[in-house]
Amino acid sequence: MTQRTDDFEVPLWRLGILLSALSVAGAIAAVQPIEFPHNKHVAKGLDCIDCHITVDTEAAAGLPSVRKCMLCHSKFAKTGPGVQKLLVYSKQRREVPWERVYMFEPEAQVKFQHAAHIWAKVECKTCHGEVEKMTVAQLAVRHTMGRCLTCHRERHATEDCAACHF
Amino acid sequence: MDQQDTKPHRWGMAIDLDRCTGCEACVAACHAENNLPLSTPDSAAKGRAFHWIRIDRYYEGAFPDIKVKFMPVLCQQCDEAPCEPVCPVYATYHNAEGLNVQVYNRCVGTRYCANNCPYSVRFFNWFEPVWPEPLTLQLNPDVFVRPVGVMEKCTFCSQRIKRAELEAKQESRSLRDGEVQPACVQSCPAEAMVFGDLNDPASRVSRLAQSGRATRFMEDLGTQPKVFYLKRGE
Amino acid sequence: MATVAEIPDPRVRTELWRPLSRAGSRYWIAVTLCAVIVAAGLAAWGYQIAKGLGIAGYRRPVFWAFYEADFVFWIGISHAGTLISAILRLTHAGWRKPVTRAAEAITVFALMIGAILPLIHLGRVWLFYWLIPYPNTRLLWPNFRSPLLWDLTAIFTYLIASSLYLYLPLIPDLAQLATRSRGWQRNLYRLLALKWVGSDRQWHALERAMKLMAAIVLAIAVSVHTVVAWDFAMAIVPMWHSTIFGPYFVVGAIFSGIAALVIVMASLRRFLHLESYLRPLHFDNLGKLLLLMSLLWIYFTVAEHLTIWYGKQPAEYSVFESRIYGDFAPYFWSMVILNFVVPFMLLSIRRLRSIRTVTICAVTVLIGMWIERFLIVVNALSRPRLASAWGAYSPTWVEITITAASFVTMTLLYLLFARLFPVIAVWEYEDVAHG
Amino acid sequence: MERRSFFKIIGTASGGMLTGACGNKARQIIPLLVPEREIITGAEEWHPSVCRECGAGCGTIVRVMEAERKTRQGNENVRERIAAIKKIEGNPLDPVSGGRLCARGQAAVQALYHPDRIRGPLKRVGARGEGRFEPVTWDSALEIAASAVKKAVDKDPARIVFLTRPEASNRSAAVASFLRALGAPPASTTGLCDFEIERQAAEVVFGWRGLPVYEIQDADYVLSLGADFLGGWVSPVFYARRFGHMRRGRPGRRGQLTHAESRFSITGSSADRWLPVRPGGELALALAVGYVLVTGNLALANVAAGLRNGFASVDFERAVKISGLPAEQLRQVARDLGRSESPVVMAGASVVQSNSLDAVIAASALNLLLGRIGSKGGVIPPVEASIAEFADSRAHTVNLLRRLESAELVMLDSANPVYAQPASAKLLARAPAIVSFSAFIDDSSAYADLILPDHASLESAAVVVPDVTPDRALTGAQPFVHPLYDTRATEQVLAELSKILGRALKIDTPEDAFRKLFAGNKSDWSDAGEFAKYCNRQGGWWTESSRSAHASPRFELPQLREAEFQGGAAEFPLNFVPYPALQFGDGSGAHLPWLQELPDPASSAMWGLPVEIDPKTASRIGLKNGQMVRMISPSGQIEAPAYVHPAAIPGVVSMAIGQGHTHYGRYASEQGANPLTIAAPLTDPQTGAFAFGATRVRIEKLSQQDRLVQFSAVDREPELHRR
Repeated sequence: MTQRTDDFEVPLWRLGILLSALSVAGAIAAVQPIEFPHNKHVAKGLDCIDCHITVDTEAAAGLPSVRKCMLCHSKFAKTGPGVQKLLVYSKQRREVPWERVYMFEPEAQVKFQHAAHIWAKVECKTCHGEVEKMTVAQLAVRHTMGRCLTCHRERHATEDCAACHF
Repeated sequence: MDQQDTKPHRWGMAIDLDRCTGCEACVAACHAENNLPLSTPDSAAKGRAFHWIRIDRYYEGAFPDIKVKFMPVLCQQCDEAPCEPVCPVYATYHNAEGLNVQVYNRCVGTRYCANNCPYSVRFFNWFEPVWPEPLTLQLNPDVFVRPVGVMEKCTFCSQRIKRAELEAKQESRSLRDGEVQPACVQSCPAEAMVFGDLNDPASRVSRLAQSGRATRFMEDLGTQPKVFYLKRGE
Repeated sequence: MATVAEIPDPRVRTELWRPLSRAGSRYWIAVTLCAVIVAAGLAAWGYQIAKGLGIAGYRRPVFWAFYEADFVFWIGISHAGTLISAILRLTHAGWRKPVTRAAEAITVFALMIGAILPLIHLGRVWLFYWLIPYPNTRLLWPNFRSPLLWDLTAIFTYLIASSLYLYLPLIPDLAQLATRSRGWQRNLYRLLALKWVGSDRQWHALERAMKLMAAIVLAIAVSVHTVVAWDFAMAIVPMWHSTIFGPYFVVGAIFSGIAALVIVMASLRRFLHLESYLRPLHFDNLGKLLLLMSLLWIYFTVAEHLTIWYGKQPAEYSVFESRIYGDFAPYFWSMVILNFVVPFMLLSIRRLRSIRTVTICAVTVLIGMWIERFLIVVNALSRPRLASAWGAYSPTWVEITITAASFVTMTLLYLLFARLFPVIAVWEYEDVAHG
Repeated sequence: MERRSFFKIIGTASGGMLTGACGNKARQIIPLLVPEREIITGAEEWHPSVCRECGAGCGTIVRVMEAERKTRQGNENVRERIAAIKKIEGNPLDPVSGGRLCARGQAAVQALYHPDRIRGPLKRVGARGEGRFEPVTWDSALEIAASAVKKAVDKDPARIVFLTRPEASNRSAAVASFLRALGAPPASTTGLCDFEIERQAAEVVFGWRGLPVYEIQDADYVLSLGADFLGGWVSPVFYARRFGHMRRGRPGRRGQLTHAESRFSITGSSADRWLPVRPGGELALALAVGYVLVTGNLALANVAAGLRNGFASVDFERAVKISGLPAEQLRQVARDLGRSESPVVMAGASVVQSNSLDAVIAASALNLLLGRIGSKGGVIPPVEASIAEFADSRAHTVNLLRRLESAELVMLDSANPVYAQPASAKLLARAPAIVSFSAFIDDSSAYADLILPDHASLESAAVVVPDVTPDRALTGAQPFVHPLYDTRATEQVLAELSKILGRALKIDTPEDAFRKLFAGNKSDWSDAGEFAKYCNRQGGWWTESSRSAHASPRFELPQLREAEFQGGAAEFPLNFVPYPALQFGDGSGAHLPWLQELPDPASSAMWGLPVEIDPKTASRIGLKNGQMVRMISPSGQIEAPAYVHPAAIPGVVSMAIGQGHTHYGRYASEQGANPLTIAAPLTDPQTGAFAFGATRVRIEKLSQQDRLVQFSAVDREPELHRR
């Protein structure tokens, strides 16, 4: 009925994995190679889908490549410290090694389909929080199976395990 | 909302034994599609090789009047699957499309389902699977690599079904007959295997399942398999 | 009744409490040795968890083997106790007094070992809690249709009931012990004695509780092993799918339980010098029981195999064939010799029935019953319905170590138990003496 | 018909996509690689390619998706996102594969990502055959190679031996022009799975160049004589598709198959009747059947008199005796052939005997007796090659040992003579110079002085003319993944070599080939560039062609004779039949783990192949499955585990070819035994083909029980087992 955000069971071994994953990723707000300000880009009128272009067509939302960033940044806003870093990547013809913020634990074996959720009119913020107010994306919503299932139940979406685990 | 979803699919397969030559193309196709762990001479000798589909061979008679019976055996996706009730954690269950699903991440590894499968099509991950680099580059990202301690088996290539269903949904249409093909069916040179929706009376597989040659494997056990074998003719 | 009344009251106390106050170096050597082997078993298990079940000898199609055989064996042994003591208690068999607690302790320890083996057999033991029904974030429940869940429920119920059943008759003794001991032991006994003062009300309540528990435990014990049998009989594996398995397993369980009891009693008699309590009469009576169970066992065995042989259904017959004159024949026939031929020869002739022969029979029966469990599990699985999947199994050092450790765990637990608590209920003698 | 309509669907879909009109259709065939294109996580692309595991030239499509590659650059572990090949399937547009593919073709992806691929040019440091090499740069490698070539050319260009794969392709064209420029003789093949006998016979009997095409999909009765066409003969996918159609593709009409072979191959298993002919008895069988056809008035009336008389004068009794089959059975087969509405005789030599050429000629001639040339369900001539240059450049089988004996320079391109004819190892060891282009250190490359590694076939552009095809065809592949290692396409290396040697060499790309094709085929395409693009996009060019169905028999029917065998029957009582394995072909597939773990159809053996022995012989020697035996022939001996094959012919032991590589990556090296080691060094005098079936052996039981790993060991069902 209501969204449940608390977890009653946090088995110790998983806590361990979580903690070590966090320590590797460097705390909840991942330390990104470039402090990408989501809020600035959204304020300029960009939509999520403008950069995460495959979100409505593919499983993965997609991260923009350096080439894509440079489409704009070779014309506008060429000076900021972040953009300077971007220029270095662009010159080296390397991609930015972004840290993942949202992911399912590998052992959860979830095949998440962004596209299917966009078609079902699930808003980005339902699962990612209010990214438009963030600079660097932060883990605002914890993705547990209970959370997925609660939403699926509310919307009468499939509850077949094979929908996500195969 | 989803008009085409009012009647769920019921996936089934027909295998024409009169066409099957035993060439094992399906076996290789399955390995390529489903990230089956590689065996080694040692692990194979210990009976730990994986083949979600295999060609059973039985010799009948004696030389020179000898025949061999080749029979591709894969998970029969039974409607009354003996593996399902015995799983204590619902890691294997029946879904709305009639698939006998194995949820790898839910499996705790009691292996009861494997004992109870009369077709012996279930395989257990005795070890964490390894691929020497760079063979990992071949792994299909649509299919999970099963970790140590879980059961696995043929899924009717549910990742392909899923892909096709999403594609159809995106184009707002229903699936066409023959649009979904598991890797084994796709590869079969003699076209011995046909896959499709048993709920659609016009599908090729439905028509073959109705044909006089169709039998099901160990039907007497009441497992209600969804793989139909078409007998060899004279 | 006459047998126990002869022992004067003060002697009973001294003799039965003696093991609690003294422990020689031999005792500690034995404890250390046992602890080392148990630790080796735990290490093997740890290695198995780290590497995967593959380091054991399991293979397709023998998905169950040693651990499951061990499991059934230990659950069987657990029937020693409770069942025997409950039957004897309910039937007021007087000679039971020196036997009951020894038997009840076997039950609890065997169950503890038996309950761990399914965990060892799991592919992913760290997720074992998924078998327990509790509300969780995944919004998932276990599958109550699975015999494994019935099994889990039955074993836990049995463990709780039999622990209570062991504990209740201990209370008067604990209260007595608390007055006699010092230090941490005194505190322990006092804590466990639950303020027992021996008032009439307390005695009355205890007696009622024990009677009730005896009845409950009897029912649970029968059902537990029936449920364990269903782990197999509910599957459609040839030679598992049999209606006879429930009673067959119960009979086998009692059979091996009595054998285990005989061995424990013989050891206690020897090492704790309880010759005047555990007397030839007890062994003679248990020997008769063993003989009866042996006859029952062979009846069930013949009944099971005869129908298979006569019916000649191919799938079942191929298992039968390998068992009677195929790869598994050596196991089968040694099982028949150990479980039937030897006990029948030694126990049916009164002249041959002695403490020694009864103990020998108990040992052969234990080995024979383990082989029976092994055969039921491995033989049937190695010959699945489809001949193309037939396979063989041989254990590795991992299963062997863990199996050995399970036996040693029993010894270790008994050693510790006998050191802490009187293995014969002292108050029951006093009861007789003043009543 | 079905294929044509599919063709249209895909054609328009991919055409639309090019103009950007198409949306995001996941499963689409995308043309060329844009070198620096975006890789979309989770999205799949399908590109057309061509399978080069055997000469059949099946058109394929390969699935390309994102993958993460881990490499070390300097001291750093680097992960990069690359496009990787995930799966190979048949190209539904291709007339040969028709969208289907055999196990070997599907496993080819493992050759690309094999952990033991050669990662750059190598120079030998160990002894010949030892397999120890050190890396060199391409520049110095090319220099060394060029000087070796120059030395050989200066001495005697005729003594340059270039061994290549059996295919007609841009590769064969490049090799041919390279050799022509040097004045060296044409390249040749090692000849195990080259079907030279069948080619020669087609030329003799019908006057055709290339392999005949059997229209079994329209036949009612097929007699296959020595052609294991479902196992690996000529074009297994092509014929398996046709077989399926013959069986159940025509409602109410089910074609019959009778298969004659001296072992129970999967073709024999699928046949309605298997004729267990004695090894070398195929000629006798063909002549005896022909005799019955002619004398029983079952043959056509207007057959050339010479041929008719030839068959009529066959000593039937003797032929029956040599074939080892009951006379009545042969008569029955002839009657079935004669009475069938559309019979056809498939003539082949999966296992080459010393009289195989005669046998294939005689068997092909049966089609003349039945009047099945060019008719529906009969045998039709090979299509005129789409690019004659490619077809002409196809390497042929020669007497390998004789060529190697005087070799000044040996060049190896996907050829493994040491494995195919182990006797050649001695000759290679003393060859003045050996240059290999192999992607793996195999048995023969271990002898090479220099290895200039080729790309994996999926990394290089290629155009192939299929061996057997119903239509004119040219199948092409583009590289849509970057080469993983510092390798170079052999065509390119040959061009560079000739440049160093001062001889210009033009190498055709697929695009060039398709442009050339356009010049000869002005169809509805306006310009050559568009046409080439179109061909590249769909994976090739196929068109129906008219063929002259007439045959010009100018031959004499071979005389009845027994095959020649090495070894006296008293000392070596058993016939030995090594055969190309379904999974390994001539042994070249053995390095791929998927093929190693593919259960053998006969014995279910994995990771090793057994000697197949009939139950009677086995019980006489006291053999059980897995018992090690020593097989001794006049040429040598090998040890292998036994498999008691319920359908083996008494007195005939057989063994699949594929194991026993000295070097071939981790999965094949030092695994099992190579049956060719003990094969008699007999050849067919006319073609030079290695008669690897012409051996007699004896078997000794060894004391040890070695590992015969079978996926399913029991080969009888329990009901039968019991009685």
